Amino acid sequence: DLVFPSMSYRTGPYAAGGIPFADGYADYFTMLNARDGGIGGVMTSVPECETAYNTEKGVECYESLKGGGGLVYQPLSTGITYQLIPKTTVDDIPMHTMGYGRTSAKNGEVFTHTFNYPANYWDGASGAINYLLAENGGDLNGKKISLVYHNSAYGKEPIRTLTDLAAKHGFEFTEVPVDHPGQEQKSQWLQIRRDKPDYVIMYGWGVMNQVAIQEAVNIRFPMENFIGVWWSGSENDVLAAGAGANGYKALTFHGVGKDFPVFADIQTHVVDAGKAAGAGDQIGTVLYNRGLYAAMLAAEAAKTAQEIHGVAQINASQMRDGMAALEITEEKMAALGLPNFGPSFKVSCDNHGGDGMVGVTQWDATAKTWTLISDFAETDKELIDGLIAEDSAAYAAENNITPECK
Amino acid sequence: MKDNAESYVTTDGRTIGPVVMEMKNITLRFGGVEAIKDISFDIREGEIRAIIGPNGAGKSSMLNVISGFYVPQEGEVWYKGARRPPMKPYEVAQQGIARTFQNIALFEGMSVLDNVMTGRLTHMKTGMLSQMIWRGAAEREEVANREVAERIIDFLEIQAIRKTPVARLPYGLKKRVELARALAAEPSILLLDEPMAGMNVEEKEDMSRFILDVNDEFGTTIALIEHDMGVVMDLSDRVVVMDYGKKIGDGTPHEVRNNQAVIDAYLGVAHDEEDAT
Amino acid sequence: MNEQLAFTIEVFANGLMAGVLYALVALGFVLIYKASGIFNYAQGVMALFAAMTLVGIQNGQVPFAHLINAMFGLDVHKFGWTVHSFVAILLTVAVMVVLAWAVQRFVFRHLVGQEPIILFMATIGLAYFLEGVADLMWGSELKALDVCAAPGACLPQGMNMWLEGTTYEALGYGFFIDNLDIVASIIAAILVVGLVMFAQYTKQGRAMRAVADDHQAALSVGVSLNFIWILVWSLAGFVALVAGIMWGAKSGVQFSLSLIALKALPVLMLGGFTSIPGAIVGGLIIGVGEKLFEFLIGAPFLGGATENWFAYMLALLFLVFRPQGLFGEKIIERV
Amino acid sequence: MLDAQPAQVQVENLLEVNNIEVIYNSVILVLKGVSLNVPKGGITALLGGNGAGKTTTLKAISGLLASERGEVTKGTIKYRGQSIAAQDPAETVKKGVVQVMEGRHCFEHLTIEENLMTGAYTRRDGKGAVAADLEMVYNYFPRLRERRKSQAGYTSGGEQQMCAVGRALMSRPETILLDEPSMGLAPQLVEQIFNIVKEINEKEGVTFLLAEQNTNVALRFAHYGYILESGRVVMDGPAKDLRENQDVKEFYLGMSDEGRKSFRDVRSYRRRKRWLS
Amino acid sequence: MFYREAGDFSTTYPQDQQTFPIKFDRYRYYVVLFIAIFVVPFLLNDYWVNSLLLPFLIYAIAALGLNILVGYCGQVSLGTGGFMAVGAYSCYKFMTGVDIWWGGELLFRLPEFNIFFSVIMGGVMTALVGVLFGLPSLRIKGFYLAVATLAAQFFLVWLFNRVSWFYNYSASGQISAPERDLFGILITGPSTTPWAAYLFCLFFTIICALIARNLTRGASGRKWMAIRDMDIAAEIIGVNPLRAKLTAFMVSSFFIGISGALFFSVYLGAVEVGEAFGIQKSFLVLFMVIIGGLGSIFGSFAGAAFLVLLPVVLKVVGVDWLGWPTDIVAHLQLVIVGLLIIVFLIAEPHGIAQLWRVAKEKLRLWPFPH
Ligand SMILES: Nc1ncnc2c1ncn2[C@@H]1O[C@H](COP(=O)(O)OP(=O)(O)OP(=O)(O)O)[C@@H](O)[C@H]1O
Ligand SMILES: Nc1ncnc2c1ncn2[C@@H]1O[C@H](COP(=O)(O)OP(=O)(O)OP(=O)(O)O)[C@@H](O)[C@H]1O
Ligand SMILES: [Mg+2]
Ligand SMILES: [Mg+2]
Repeated sequence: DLVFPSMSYRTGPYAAGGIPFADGYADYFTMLNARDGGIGGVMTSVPECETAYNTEKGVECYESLKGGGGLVYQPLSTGITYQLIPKTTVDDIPMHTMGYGRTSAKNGEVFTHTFNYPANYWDGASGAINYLLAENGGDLNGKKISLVYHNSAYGKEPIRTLTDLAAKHGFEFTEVPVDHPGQEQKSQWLQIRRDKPDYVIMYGWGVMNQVAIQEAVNIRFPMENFIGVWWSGSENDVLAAGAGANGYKALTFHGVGKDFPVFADIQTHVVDAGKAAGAGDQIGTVLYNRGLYAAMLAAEAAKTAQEIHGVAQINASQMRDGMAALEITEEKMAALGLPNFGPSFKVSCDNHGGDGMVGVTQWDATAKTWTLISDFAETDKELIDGLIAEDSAAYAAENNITPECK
Repeated sequence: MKDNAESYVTTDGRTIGPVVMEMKNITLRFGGVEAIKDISFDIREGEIRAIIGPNGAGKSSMLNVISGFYVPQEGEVWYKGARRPPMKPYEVAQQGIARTFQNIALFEGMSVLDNVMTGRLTHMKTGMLSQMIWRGAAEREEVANREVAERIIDFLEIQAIRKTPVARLPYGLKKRVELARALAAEPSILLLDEPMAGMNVEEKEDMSRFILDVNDEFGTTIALIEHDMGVVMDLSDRVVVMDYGKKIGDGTPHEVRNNQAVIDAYLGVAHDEEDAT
Repeated sequence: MNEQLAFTIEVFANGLMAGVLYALVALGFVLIYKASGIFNYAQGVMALFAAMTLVGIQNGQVPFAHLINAMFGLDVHKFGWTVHSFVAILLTVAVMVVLAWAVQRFVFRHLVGQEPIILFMATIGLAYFLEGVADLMWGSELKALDVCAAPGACLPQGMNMWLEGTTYEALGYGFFIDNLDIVASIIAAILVVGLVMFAQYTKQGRAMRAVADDHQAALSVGVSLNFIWILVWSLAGFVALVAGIMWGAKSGVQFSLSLIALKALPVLMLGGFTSIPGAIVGGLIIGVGEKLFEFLIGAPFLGGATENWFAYMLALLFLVFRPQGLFGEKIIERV
Repeated sequence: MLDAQPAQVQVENLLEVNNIEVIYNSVILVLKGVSLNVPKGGITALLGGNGAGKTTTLKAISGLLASERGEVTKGTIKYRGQSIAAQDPAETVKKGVVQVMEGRHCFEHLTIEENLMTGAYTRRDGKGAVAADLEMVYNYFPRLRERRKSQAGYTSGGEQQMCAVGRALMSRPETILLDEPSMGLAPQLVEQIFNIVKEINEKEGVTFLLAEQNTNVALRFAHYGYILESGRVVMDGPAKDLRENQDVKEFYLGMSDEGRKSFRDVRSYRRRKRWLS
Repeated sequence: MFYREAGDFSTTYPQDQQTFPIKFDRYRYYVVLFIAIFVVPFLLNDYWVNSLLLPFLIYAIAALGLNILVGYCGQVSLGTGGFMAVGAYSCYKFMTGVDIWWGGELLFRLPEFNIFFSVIMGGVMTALVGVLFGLPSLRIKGFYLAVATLAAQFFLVWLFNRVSWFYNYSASGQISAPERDLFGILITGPSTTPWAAYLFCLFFTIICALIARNLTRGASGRKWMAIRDMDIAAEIIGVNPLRAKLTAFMVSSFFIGISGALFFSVYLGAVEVGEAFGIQKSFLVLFMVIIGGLGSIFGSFAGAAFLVLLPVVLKVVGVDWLGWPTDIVAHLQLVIVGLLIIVFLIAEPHGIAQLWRVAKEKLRLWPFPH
């Protein structure tokens, strides 16, 4: 078997986000097994382990799944990622942190076993600014932009990028932290009501998203000017606020909705066969699609690895090579039944982050759907690469790593 | 009355020393309630001093004043010839004043032995560091104090329950353990608040014997609150009588018993026949 | 009107409103503490459980569907009907009463006379249990909560336009107050008045306080601990439901709802564990205090997100001067 | 003086305890087969030294044992012929049996008056009757009237004892189990409390089962007595007979042939004579 | 019959005072120690160490510490998570060299401490912070104090999150333990061998247990217990309440700090304060203490074992053996843990330790019940 462990969190404070992702991840592999007979003729399996988004449980999961010969880990939590970066390196197992985790892991010379393609937090920040630039005819001078963020390592990620971008584009940037869990955000939103920023960017997670959007509705902050990162852009986050949330925007690095051929396959091979993961009611939601996308990328990387090494039953080390040589093109996606589902990108041994293309989606509260309103667009590479080089160099120095392409 | 500074010998041959503790014009109020009203009396070294009075007269409050738990609004406490400055209760205890409580105040979560050992705490001085290491100073001190505690346990005949958690003990034994704990401190003044409540005659006899022996052997000064007139009259050298916070009598048991005010307020008439020997 | 002043007043007013919401949660704690000396760790989870049950009933969800499906290979999810909010609330209250009975019957009846910390621990066990049951019963995904008297007449949310309009005309600055908060305040006021009357003027109220003081003695005069506890836990369950609705309307119903308990603790501490009015006053002080601090000092000088600890620090400060909280019963220290 | 009541030969037994065994914490065996009968309208005394098992017996009857992690493992307890063993204490109170617990157990935070009012919790006979009884209790214990607005936690030991007894009276019970009612009370009050007991017993026909250490008074007021030692009944009989019994005299009444001895003269600790075990 | 103490007589007080006065217990204790030190290290793999043993040992230290405070001294604290964070961050700073700045200039930088002393310093700094937050305990009691300690919890977490000096200005706000060795054997970092990490933690656990035992059987322990059982009476018989409480806070925080330091450096290797040392941690350790048994050294171990092992066992049974979906198992796990806590409490309110004691009492009498 090709083992793709799923470190899911279907309980705890973030269960609402964890469930669809885990379902999507599992369903895709179930479909591959049923439709294609696995990958390259080898069946896949997806052992699941519940982390409850808790670091210690995550470590326990990693250790217990390790025995099963997992090919690639998706820790799904920044905390767990930090745990596993050194561990996976030593164990020679690759890890994929898609749109979360340690941003500077993009530097494959330092972080040999961690991949964060197709986009990372800093791409998110830059993508949002780029989008706003486009909206404002390329000029943000004198505008005010606030960042509402989860007061944790994750939420603080974009600050440095945004500060630099503010200097570059001449907008005024303010930070508004929200403490975990973020059930009560009156002060923060009164502050925003007073400051009257032109745009608000949000890096939130869990209940903080719902409350923030609700409070934004309450103070009548125009939803079109409110952009969340991809972890603040699922149905969960907007549904509670009802009609008021109409027009809210969120970044993304993959397609939304069910309008892709692959969903027909999932319907026939998975749902109708009664093999859907979880309750089976999440198909087509943003986070489900993200799980599916992660699974697709993992499967493609496995295929690449099979090609490189010429064996069907690859191991984790070979999987890493596959990931490092992964290339996603329009044609490939179309062939998979996912045309234009995500940006096309190419991973290399020194670039583990892909090309950092980011799109924007918008919420339609009446139809209760997200729609992609911009293409997957470039981010400010120059600036981000500088930051990444700096941060990864610090990590390398701290841990006596000589950056090299392995 | 003899002069304060003078010692004298009682009829049964015990020496009563000079005054060690003197309460001067103590007044204690709780909000509107005046629990003690301008009371003065003294305690001599080596004597057994009883405090009696009806319920709510302020006896326990007086003991609490002595042990520093209540701070009187007015009045002074003189100890060993000097005015005692305001003090925390534990400082009073460290001066050698130990006591028992009316509503048993044992440490319910600990064994009898441990309770008695807490009485020794004022004597234990090793630092935390050597306690951590245990071997050496701490152990030596522990053993030395344990010996004292065991002596007291023997003395009060509670060997059999040494390791029993006090919560399981019946009321009477708890009182005895409390006495043991107070004695373990080897105090110079021992304050007893109704030590014999809830005991039958036989047990009271035992208890009396203990009290007398402590007084005899160690020369411990004892202040005693008790409602059993037989005990009070037999044991005490002098008696203070309180009523509604006021002192209504002070003197030898014989004097007090024949004091009309005391009879009216406290003893009642019905009692005489029973107590008559 | 001076802008800074206007903002400050606005923050103040919103602090009061937030305080009321905290107080709603704190009330449940107070009830149980007052009646049994139990510090009910499970109060937050009860709010979650109540809210989940309410939504589940409203939407006609099949309880334990996921478990049933997994065990018997079925595929049931919904009954296919929806229940009117009002009926659903009544049914939920009934569920909470059953819960109260079960708690009493299977837990606290066996723990009469134990120390407070042990009872506290039992409520922790209860919290785990309830959380698990709630998830198994209704699933752990996010659910939107709407309480509507009639279609279109739901719990109001969002800025009160009338207030904004009038203040704008009168003062030149339109104040922001959330409609939901206004509703919550009215409900809280009704609850508090009712509960105070109950505790102060009925014999059950007196018995409740007696039980908190001494289980055994209460038993010995014939107070039925069982009855008192069922009564009080039911009341607390009801209060939890109200809190669950108010908070759930804002953030949707999911696990984090149980964490609102953490916002209630400083309120409880400041108002006094045993005082019903204390919960409200404490809530107001904490609400205003933390909001003003964040607004005036926290955000400008300390980098923000100070509310969580500041609420506790503020309460701590009060406690140093009044160890039993503002309205709590004086701790009796006697020998 | 009281045992002179006409021979109660054919009285109905209200409470029958038959051969009960009680175990605490499922390991400590405390009562080893205790049987007793409490006749309707009588005053029955339960005597015995510290730790004999009096409190345990009373708690077994009232059902309070469960909350102490104790358990009646053998035997039956019947009230009016119905088994009340292991019953919810509140039920037992409804049946008319109320216990006054040893060591007062007042509700500290409630005022004296509220304490008394909780006593009336189970009553259904209207506000007026309760108010009248409150007045009655205040008349029995004027001290309580003075302190009615104080929190019970802040009253003196004796005041709390009065409060506990008063509280039991407030429930208008048919049977009262009194555990050491005289503990910590001033002598006239002891007498008074027993007089009240007698009065209520005679006027209202309330039945009493009282555990007492003050054997002397108890046997004067009771009709029948049981003597308990280490968990067994070692002797029982009409109070008069017990008072005349040599052993009882010596061990429980503190009288030898020459009459009552001074506590000071007890020179050695006496080994208790045991009837059994 | 199975469990005998007949024939065991103490003839001296030290003998009577020792940790295991009964021979049977003493031998069993030696055997356990022997196995733990000389046998277990040879049988280890990553899974056992990282998922079970390290958390068990480290939580046991924290539980010991909290037990001193709650179980022995009666001061309920919910600040454990915050105090562990102090331990972890102090350890980190000392590991990487404490830098002192003044007015934007680096005044000096301490040399990097050896990992052993870094952990100790974690304990020491936490002890100081603990004393500071223990001060209100003189006036505030019971659950009020418990809630008040949450102030420490929230404040400390906020502080470590906010002040970047604590995490050496790293971009992510996480701290990660660099590789450090002791006598050339790696203790921290990903390449550490399981047995080295295990023995390192075991050493601290044993030392802490010994210290806890020595303190609690002597004068300090009695002072604490006296304060716990009745603080007023304790004061009147001569215990200085402030000192007793503060020493309890100090010792307790010292242990908790050590455990926090180990938790970060040896066990996880990288932590983020809010996640690793949040309020849940405070509750978790408190649960361990109460379930294990308040006022019992053995109880701290039992409680830690219970709460570390139980979820894993349930998971293994549910997911691996029965093959149920993970979320149902996770939910059932909550239900079962909750039920077990309640059942335990009803069976024996004083925790596993007391259950064990009663069991021994019964065994001693077996086969005759009384
Ligand atoms: N802390 C306090 N606050 C308020 N009132 C108090 C306090 N302590 C004692 N009192 C009151 O002071 C009076 C004297 O109480 P105290 O306990 O000294 O009486 P006592 O002489 O010991 O009586 P007893 O024989 O019943 O024990 C009582 O009326 C009591 O209610
Ligand atoms: N909760 C308990 N757990 C264990 N043993 C207990 C418990 N309560 C009482 N005992 C034991 O039961 C025996 C009888 O106690 P009980 O309290 O009934 O005595 P008593 O006759 O009322 O004594 P006293 O006159 O001193 O009140 C004692 O040996 C005591 O140690
Ligand atoms: Mg008194
Ligand atoms: Mg008794």
